[in-house]
Amino acid sequence: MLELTTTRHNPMIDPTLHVWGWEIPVYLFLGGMVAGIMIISGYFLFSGRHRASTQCSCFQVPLVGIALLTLGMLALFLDLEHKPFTWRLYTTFEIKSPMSWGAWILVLVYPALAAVAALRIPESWRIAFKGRLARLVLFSERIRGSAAATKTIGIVNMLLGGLLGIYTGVLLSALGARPLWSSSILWLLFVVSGLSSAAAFAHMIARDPYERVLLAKADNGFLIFELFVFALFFIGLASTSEAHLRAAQLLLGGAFAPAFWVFVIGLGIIIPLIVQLMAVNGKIPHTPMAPILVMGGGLALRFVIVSAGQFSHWMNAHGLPLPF
Amino acid sequence: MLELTTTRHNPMIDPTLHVWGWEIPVYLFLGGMVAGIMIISGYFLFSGRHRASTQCSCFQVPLVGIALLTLGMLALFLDLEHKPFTWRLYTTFEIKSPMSWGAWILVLVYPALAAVAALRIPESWRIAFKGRLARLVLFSERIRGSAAATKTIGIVNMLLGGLLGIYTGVLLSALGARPLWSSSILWLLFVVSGLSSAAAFAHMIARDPYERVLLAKADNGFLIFELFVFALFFIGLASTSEAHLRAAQLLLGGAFAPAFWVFVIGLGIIIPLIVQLMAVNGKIPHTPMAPILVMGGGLALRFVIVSAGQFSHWMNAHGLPLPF
Amino acid sequence: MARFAMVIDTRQCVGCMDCVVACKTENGVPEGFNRDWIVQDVNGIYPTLHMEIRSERCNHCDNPPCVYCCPTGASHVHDLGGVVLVHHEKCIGCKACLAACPYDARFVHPEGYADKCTFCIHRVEKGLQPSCVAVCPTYCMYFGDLDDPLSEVSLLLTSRKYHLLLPETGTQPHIYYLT
Amino acid sequence: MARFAMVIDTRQCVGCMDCVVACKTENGVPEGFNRDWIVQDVNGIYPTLHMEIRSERCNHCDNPPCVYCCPTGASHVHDLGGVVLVHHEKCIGCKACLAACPYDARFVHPEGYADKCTFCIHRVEKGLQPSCVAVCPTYCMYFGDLDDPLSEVSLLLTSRKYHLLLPETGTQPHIYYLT
Repeated sequence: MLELTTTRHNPMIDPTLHVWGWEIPVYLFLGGMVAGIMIISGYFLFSGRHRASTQCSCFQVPLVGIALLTLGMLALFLDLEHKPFTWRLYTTFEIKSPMSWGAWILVLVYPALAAVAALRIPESWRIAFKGRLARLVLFSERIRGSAAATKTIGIVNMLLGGLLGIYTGVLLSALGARPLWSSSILWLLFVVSGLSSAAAFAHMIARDPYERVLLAKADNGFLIFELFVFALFFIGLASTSEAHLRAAQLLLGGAFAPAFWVFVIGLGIIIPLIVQLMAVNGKIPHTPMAPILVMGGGLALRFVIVSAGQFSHWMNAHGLPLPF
Repeated sequence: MLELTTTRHNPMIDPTLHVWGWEIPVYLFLGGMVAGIMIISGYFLFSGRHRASTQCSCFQVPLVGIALLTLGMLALFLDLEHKPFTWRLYTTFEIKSPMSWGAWILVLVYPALAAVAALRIPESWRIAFKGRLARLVLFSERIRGSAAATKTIGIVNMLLGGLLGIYTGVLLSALGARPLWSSSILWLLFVVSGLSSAAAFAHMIARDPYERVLLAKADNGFLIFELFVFALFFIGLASTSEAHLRAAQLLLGGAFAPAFWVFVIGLGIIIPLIVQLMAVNGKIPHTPMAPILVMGGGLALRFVIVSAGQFSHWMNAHGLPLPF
Repeated sequence: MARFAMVIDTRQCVGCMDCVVACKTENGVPEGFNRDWIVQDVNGIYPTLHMEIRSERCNHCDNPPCVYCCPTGASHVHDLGGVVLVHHEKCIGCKACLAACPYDARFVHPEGYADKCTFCIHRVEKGLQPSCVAVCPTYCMYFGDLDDPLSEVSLLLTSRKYHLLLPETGTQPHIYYLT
Repeated sequence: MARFAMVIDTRQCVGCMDCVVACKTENGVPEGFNRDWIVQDVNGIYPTLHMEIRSERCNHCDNPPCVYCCPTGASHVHDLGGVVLVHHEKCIGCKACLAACPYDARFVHPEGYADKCTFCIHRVEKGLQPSCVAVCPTYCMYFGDLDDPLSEVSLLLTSRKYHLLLPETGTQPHIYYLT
């Protein structure tokens, strides 16, 4: 028996840590998805797919990426408790702080996304702004004409997308005080989940039929790989220490198990995987249901990890095991 | 001060664990390299590169893979202390044992590699065996003619190669009693290192000039990614627990630091990366030195991880920190 | 150089909470918040129970995860005695430090910045003791410099058995509990 | 169902090593090998030192990593009392179990198989005590069934303070050290 009596009831700390509500999971999900968008559109530019199809989704998704990232940063901003001092993020670089890395990575991500977006100015903009975009259009066509330039933009987007995705995971996993988060594989889980959400989104809006199938197949690959990474995430936690094992059990059979199994694994991975496998094999038509479920699963993953992580703690391992 | 006096001096256990000598690192290196060979040649088959060049290295490396894997299994066999009972591996499947998974994966790996090798019977064999290989040659040509068959062989090889590579890492990381190993990212380190060794090897023997550059570029990518994974490996250990932090320090600044920094990072990654970056940019000709260093680094990585892992232990965290 | 630490004798502490009240008064800690607190830790199986009463606060660690994760440098190690402090006007309230602390020793001040025990550095700099130590009616709390081998805290740690809180997290805490 | 455990009173043990000798004799443990051993654990700073003498062996864990990692099923949990044993003729000598045990309780027998403490299951099945317990001259070792709330070991654990070895590794060991 272990009984703890404390006179402390600090808000957001007691009875269990709950410093981060909906804002951080939403931010981590959007950041991960934008990372996926950057990697996928960067890869399309790198491999020259944008030449194969004028409707290549690498021209459509970056603008959406900018919008989503801005939404995510808004959520992050809403979470800050001392908002007037937000500018302090940009008067220093703290090498040991993943959040500082993230703040500076975001500064680089915007121009990289904008560079992809600038490769093709939407027809509707040209009409809306009449001749006033002429220079931009000219500039855009010149870059698009240069294989070296598009390839470089592609590589930069893949690298920055990778860094962005990795950082969303390292942000949590560097906080060793919460055993569920201190897995050295969390970043991979978030990168793969971000890739699957991005592929799902691009698949949903893709106009080119070949690319639609390609993205659906890629998404299936990401989802299957995500299941693998989940398995390795849990094997890793289970073989780290008692505190980490108990943290894993929070998801596998504890308080967060229903949310984890139903929303993250079932509705977020298994069901859309089955639907998309049938779609690519031509058994059923492509439906937006699967991509929406995948994105919902990605969001659910961040909610479950952020909440359960705050719930997990080292004290569990301190109560002596009961002899009977 | 912490003083432990024990009357126990069991061989291979005291004063520190040293159950695994050279055999296991060699086996893990060869297994990882074969995994890389399967993924790379599988990808070439999957992407249809074997059609682009009749000298595609996907026809050369699988036979080498079979040879290397057989050498690796020989090393593994040499390590067994109760050899007459080795067949016991194949009378059961123990779902919680990574080694049991590995034993069964190896059974599947051989035919998969053989299938790739069978896609092109070496000219020298045809001459040596005269007409006796006629049926095999006919069969080989028929499979090579079928796009679906080569693609399937490619996918199977990528999947099995991935499993083989992952298992070589999980084998160690499932042993939570040794903090250095209980990182949930060790498998990725081993997979990436295996890929870089395999790419280096294929690059070294490649006959097709385009493919040589392609493989050198891929190898550079793997080496850069490996540095990333190392960073995440150490961040992960440092934020897990005191015992894991001290295990990381064994490599970063402790007894194994010279071997780690000189052979794994310096000679195994940085130097060949510089040489190969210069080679792909046409500054210097391709040299076998870089690939040999990469493979040496891969072997050194397994030696350092296996030795330092056996040296790392939980007791470190038990001595009370000195107040001064 | 000095390295401040606190040594607390759990065999003397009666859990009167004077240290908590003194801290709140001295530092103007807002209502509903605590920079220090009392834990009654009861272990064992009835009828053989063992109780330890502890006055807990920030451990001013040698390896402070709250300082490492801070994106603005607001959380920092003070020049004097390795005390972990927060620059209010640099803190953006991201709460990473709250999540990073295995002792849950930090909270968000109603004004928005992360707040916590300062070892009453404003008193220590004047040669006074931290307020919690100064008021303790059982004299169970000791504050001093571990770099001085003849200080009261150093001598206590060479003559008594003690334990630390969650040493396995690698923080190297600096509150020592005598047992 | 029974769940065997050992309770060892570190306040009675004098480190005479009779348990080690008894085990070697009873089980024919080869020269240079030990299934159990004595640890003298000295902690503290001079002149205030604290010593604990412990008779150590396999902890017959509830979560035995040595059983989980075994590729052939040679390492297994016995039907009676949750005792962890090794089938010699199934063991291939891969040594994964030696690496998996945080207590370093296993070794490779000169004949090639992994060997370790069996809680003298061959004696226990006949109603006898493990040989180490049977010979202890200070009567500091107790063996029994934790599933029986009135067994000697169960009663000791409800009336005395104890600690386990490396509980943080999650193995759920079954050797209890009274302190």
